[in-house]
Amino acid sequence: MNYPVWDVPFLGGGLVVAIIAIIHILISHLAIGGGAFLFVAEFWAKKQSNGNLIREWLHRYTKYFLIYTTIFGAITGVGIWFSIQLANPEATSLLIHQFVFVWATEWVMFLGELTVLYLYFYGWGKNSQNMQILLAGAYFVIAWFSLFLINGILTFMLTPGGWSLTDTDIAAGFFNPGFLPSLFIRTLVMFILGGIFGIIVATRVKENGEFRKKIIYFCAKWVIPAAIIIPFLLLWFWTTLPDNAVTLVKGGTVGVAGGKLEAITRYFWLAIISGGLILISVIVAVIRPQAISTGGAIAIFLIAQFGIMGGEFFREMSRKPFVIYDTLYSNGLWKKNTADENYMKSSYLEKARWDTPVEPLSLHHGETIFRLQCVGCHTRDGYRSINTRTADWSGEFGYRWLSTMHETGVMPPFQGSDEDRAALSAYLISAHDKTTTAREILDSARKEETKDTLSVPAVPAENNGGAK
Amino acid sequence: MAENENKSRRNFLGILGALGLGWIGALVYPIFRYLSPQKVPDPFGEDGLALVENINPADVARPGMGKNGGYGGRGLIVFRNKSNKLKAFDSKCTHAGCNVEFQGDKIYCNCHGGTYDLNGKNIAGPPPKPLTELGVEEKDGALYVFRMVNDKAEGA
Amino acid sequence: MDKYEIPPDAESRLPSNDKVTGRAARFLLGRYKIWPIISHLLDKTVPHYRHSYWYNMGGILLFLFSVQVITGILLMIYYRPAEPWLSVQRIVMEVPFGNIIRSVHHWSANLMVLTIFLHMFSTFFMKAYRPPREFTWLTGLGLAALTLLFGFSGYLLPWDDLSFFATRVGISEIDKAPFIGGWLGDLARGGPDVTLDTIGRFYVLHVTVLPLLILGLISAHLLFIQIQGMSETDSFTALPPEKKKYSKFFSDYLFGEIPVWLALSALLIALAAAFPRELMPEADPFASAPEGIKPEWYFLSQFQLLKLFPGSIELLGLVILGLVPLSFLVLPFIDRSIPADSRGRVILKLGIVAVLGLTAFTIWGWLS
Amino acid sequence: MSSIVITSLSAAIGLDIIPAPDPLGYPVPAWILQALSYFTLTLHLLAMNFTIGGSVILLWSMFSKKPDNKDIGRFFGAGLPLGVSYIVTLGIPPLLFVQVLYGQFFYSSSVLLGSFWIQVIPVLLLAYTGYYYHKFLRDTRPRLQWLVILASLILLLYVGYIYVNNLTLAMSPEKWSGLYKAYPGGGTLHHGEPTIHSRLLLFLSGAFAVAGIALIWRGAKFIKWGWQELGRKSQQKGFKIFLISIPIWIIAAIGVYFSRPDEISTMLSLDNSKLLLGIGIVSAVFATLFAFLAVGKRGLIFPLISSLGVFGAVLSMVIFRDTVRIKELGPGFDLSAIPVNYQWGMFIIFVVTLVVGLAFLIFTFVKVFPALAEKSRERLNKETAAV
Repeated sequence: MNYPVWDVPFLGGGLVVAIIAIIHILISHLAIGGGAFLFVAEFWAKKQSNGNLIREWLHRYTKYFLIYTTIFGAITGVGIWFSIQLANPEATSLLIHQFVFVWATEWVMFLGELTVLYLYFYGWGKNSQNMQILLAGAYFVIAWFSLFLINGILTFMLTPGGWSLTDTDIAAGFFNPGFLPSLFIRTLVMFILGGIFGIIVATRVKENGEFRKKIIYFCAKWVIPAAIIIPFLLLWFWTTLPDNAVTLVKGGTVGVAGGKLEAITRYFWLAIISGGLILISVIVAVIRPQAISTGGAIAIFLIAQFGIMGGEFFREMSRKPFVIYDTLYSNGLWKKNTADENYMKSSYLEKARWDTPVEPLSLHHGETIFRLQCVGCHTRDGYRSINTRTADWSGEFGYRWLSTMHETGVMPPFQGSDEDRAALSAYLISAHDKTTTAREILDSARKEETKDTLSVPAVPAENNGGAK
Repeated sequence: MAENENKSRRNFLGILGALGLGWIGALVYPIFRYLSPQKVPDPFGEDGLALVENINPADVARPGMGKNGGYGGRGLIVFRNKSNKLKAFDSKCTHAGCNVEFQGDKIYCNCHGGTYDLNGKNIAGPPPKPLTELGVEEKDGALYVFRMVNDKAEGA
Repeated sequence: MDKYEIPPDAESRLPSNDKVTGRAARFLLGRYKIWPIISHLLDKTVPHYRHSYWYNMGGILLFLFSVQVITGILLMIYYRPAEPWLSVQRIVMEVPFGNIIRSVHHWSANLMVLTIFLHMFSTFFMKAYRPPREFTWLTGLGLAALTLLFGFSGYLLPWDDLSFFATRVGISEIDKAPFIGGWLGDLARGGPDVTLDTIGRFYVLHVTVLPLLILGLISAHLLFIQIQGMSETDSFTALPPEKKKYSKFFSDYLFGEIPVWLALSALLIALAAAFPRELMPEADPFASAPEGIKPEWYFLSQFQLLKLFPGSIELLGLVILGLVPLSFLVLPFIDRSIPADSRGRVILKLGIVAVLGLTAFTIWGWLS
Repeated sequence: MSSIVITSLSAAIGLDIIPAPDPLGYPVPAWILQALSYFTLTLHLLAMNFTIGGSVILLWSMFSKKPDNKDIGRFFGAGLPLGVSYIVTLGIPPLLFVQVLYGQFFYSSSVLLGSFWIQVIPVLLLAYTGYYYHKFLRDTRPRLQWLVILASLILLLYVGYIYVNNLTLAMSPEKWSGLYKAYPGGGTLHHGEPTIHSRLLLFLSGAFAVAGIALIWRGAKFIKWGWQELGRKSQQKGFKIFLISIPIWIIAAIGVYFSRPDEISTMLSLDNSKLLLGIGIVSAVFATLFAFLAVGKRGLIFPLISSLGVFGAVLSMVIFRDTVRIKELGPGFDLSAIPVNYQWGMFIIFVVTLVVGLAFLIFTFVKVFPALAEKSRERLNKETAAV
């Protein structure tokens, strides 16, 4: 509430970030893996009899690679940054202030990556072979360190480890529990992508059965071992996950629309299965090198894209209900404030800076709360639609549910007075019930509370689905 | 030489194929979970009692009266023996799982002629084990059964 | 063994006798005289050129269909026509992974319809319907129709208010057909209104009648194709023989398709994960229809077209709607000449118009 | 009830909607962050100037019949994609440091223009693709290339326009609540800001200067290879192009002055503004002078000094801008008021990486440059033979 809210209809800010991010992650990993690939391939070509053929293929590889990564990689990378500052300025600000020089260092890597890649590509044919090998190697090392750096920040958001608002020790935050497993996994993913990209380019080389076979074997060696090792690293990563996330993946809670199968579980499976599909399709490519068309190779690349989509969504959702784990909730609430009962219960709009004046318990009141606390993740009728999730809600159920939603493990605590809660509930159900007013909800709820001294009963998670 | 390479490659591929299958296990696992049955709820509530269906106290008012009924989705028989004591057994025959029948002096299974005495002990025919006995009590106009403690067949 | 002779030309192509596969093959071929069929299939080739990608559509459809069969069977395990909504809700809420299996079924169905359109129009524009392939084309049309019926009948089964009212609207269009319309409508509904009886009919249609029919048609369709081989575009036929490239159907072409299928399955799971099929509140025949109620996207164009003919002239709209499939039916008997003559080229242009119209109407219907 | 009172109050005052600065504060003293942002922003602007100026010249060359104009066009056509990629890369650090220094202002204005701010990404993608399209398909698909370049140029200018909008809005908190009420979806630009266009022009004024100097460097290289004529021609053209930027700069300055006289006066009222202005003008003069002297000479020293001159001019402009920004944000805002939680360790790591990285890049560049030069020389040989 410190900042204004970026309200994207239908998609929602979060999905905008996600869409840009999954494209970027694919390309950026490819950008690094491709470097290693070029480095090794240069050596390989040096040893081979038909080295020139191979090097011609490598040149082609580099050309596509350069265009693809420098255009889309660089700009989608900036795109993530742009979109997160819109979707969640508060968290972005914290990350930037904590890690500004990590990012600055990463930027040095970008600069190096870019320049070295240009020297490698434009020096083609004139540079000595050793110079090319040196450049390719340097490119890989530099690029990999950019991963090393950003990986620290990414994992920090999920597992801040020893870091806390009171003890902002950058090293503790950077080398957090999730750092190593995720670093290794990403490195292997890079190799896989480099190999697949190689297969795509291999299908473009002029018809030459033996040669293409040779290249595809070479590329497969980049994919298959990595694809086999990753599951084991995943187990390691699993141990660093917060308990809440583990419960979620195992289907511990019932989402209102999603069923027992939380989105996070679905994405987890997407990642796992895509890994398997990649492995199989590459094995097919090995068995029948001449059968793989460019379309088929691109199909494999798409599988990788879906796998990355699954993996990254899974990682993002493991953070629920936080943006920065155990620190900042997805609705802009700082965890340190949750202990303070009357901070949580006091009127929300008094604390908000950016809202327009509202008439209490009006629909506008509810909408304002919705914009400030919900649109970070939800849309009204699009992605993570509120309308479908509340389709069978009654105003009172909403009123009670909001006060206990954090027990589902996926939602942050609601902050605000009973009036705010009633107003929001009235707004949430307004899609299918335009008659119930916040006032009525509040009054009947108050009656309830006076009737049974048990006050608001905590709705057990299992009942959220059907309850009326 | 080349053949050797070929062979080793084939073995390599074999191993990979196996691992690929392992991966695909991930694809099959959801289906397996989907098909595997959910846990059957315990018929006895937290107070240890289960309501007896289709039998009301009047049906077993006098000695020698008995009837087949159900509790928590399973079948049972309730009857009043000579010594005017209410007895209840899970009606699942221990031989082939048919529902047994109370025949006044004995409990009889029509499928294969398994016979039990009124204490549920298997006295003739194929049944290997006695019937599972249940505790039974009458509470405000309805019959309830509960698990017999020190009952071997418990949980069967 | 020896008294079961196998054809000499088979000898040369079978794996050697010291291999298990070789022995098994000889064992079978000695007894069942199917070598001609097998050799025919082994020799089958697929032209390899710019438009070859369109040939994948059929394979994709087969793949999606098998996904439908598997997920469909799985859903039937928990679905109960007597209490449709409750059972579907159980699948979505309680049964492990039921949610994702249902969503995959949903998305695969939509992709299937989409691919059918692509397949049909690619066939159309490559003029593959011309003699001698009339019946391949006709069976194809039949398959398309069945697929749409699958979609329509399956849409009602969850019995949530969206599907309920959509089906009501859909069948009410049948009522408007001349003479037998009312009778047909009642037949489809099993009464004057959509009730659980309708579920009974649609369910049987969806899981028994249509599958039997479609299996028959698919086998016919495939048989025809295997016998005649892939059709080639005029541009390809015109090429000098040394320019023509072919790839073996067994098994290069098939292997080439595998990655595509795998990518599709990844896509299906991704869609199911990101956009699971929501279950709306249970259908309530007395409640007002919910907002934004629309037929599935593949019926939008037809409904939009009917909207153009309100009230008394509605019949005209139905007639026009009927003409479209009719013209597709007679197509191979009108446009016969290879390479395409002037008439063929006109029909090609008409086809483009048809595609544009279809898309335009669909978008229009989606926006309105 | 109280909620109304408070909120309407905040709406009325309008200024206490400025978000609280980030609790973590600055990792190093503000002046270091400022210095870094000045330096990198200047480089970013130079790259931008090169690309914009280059695109204009490329367009012009496409319509001119003269072969050596065509040749100049080729030079820029090949260079522009690199130009864009360095615009993007060098654009990162200034944005980073601005977010650390003025986060609460910058984020707010970004969200207010959200739907435009995010457009920067797709627009950049298109522009970038356009330049690569030209670079690699110039010869195989010559048709409509001019349109591609024109489109890319316009798109780049649009990005610049959005930037100016955002950065000016970040400095006018008094307008925020109004805009937020009017466009809660972030679908607005910084309306009613008179200086936007002249500001944009001011930033672009360097375009021809940089493009011109690039040609002068190129000419020096030719002369080194003994292609006197070609080199001289290229350098003369470069100098002519350089001169174009002067009137543009004047127009832009006048534009700014007449749109916001008050701002200019505040600028001049600042203590060290005279100094900055002086430095700026002097370096500009130096740049022009040495650009002129460089014509016809093979030495690299003249073009070097001239380039440094341009750098100095832009740098002083950048610093000027920032001092004014702080002045305008005050009294509500004061850099020294923000706490500093020192991160010297990380900072030193950064500095070391930067130094080592730059050293390595220079080393490899020097190593590879002959090869590159050789390549372009062969290419030119071929073409001149063709001509």
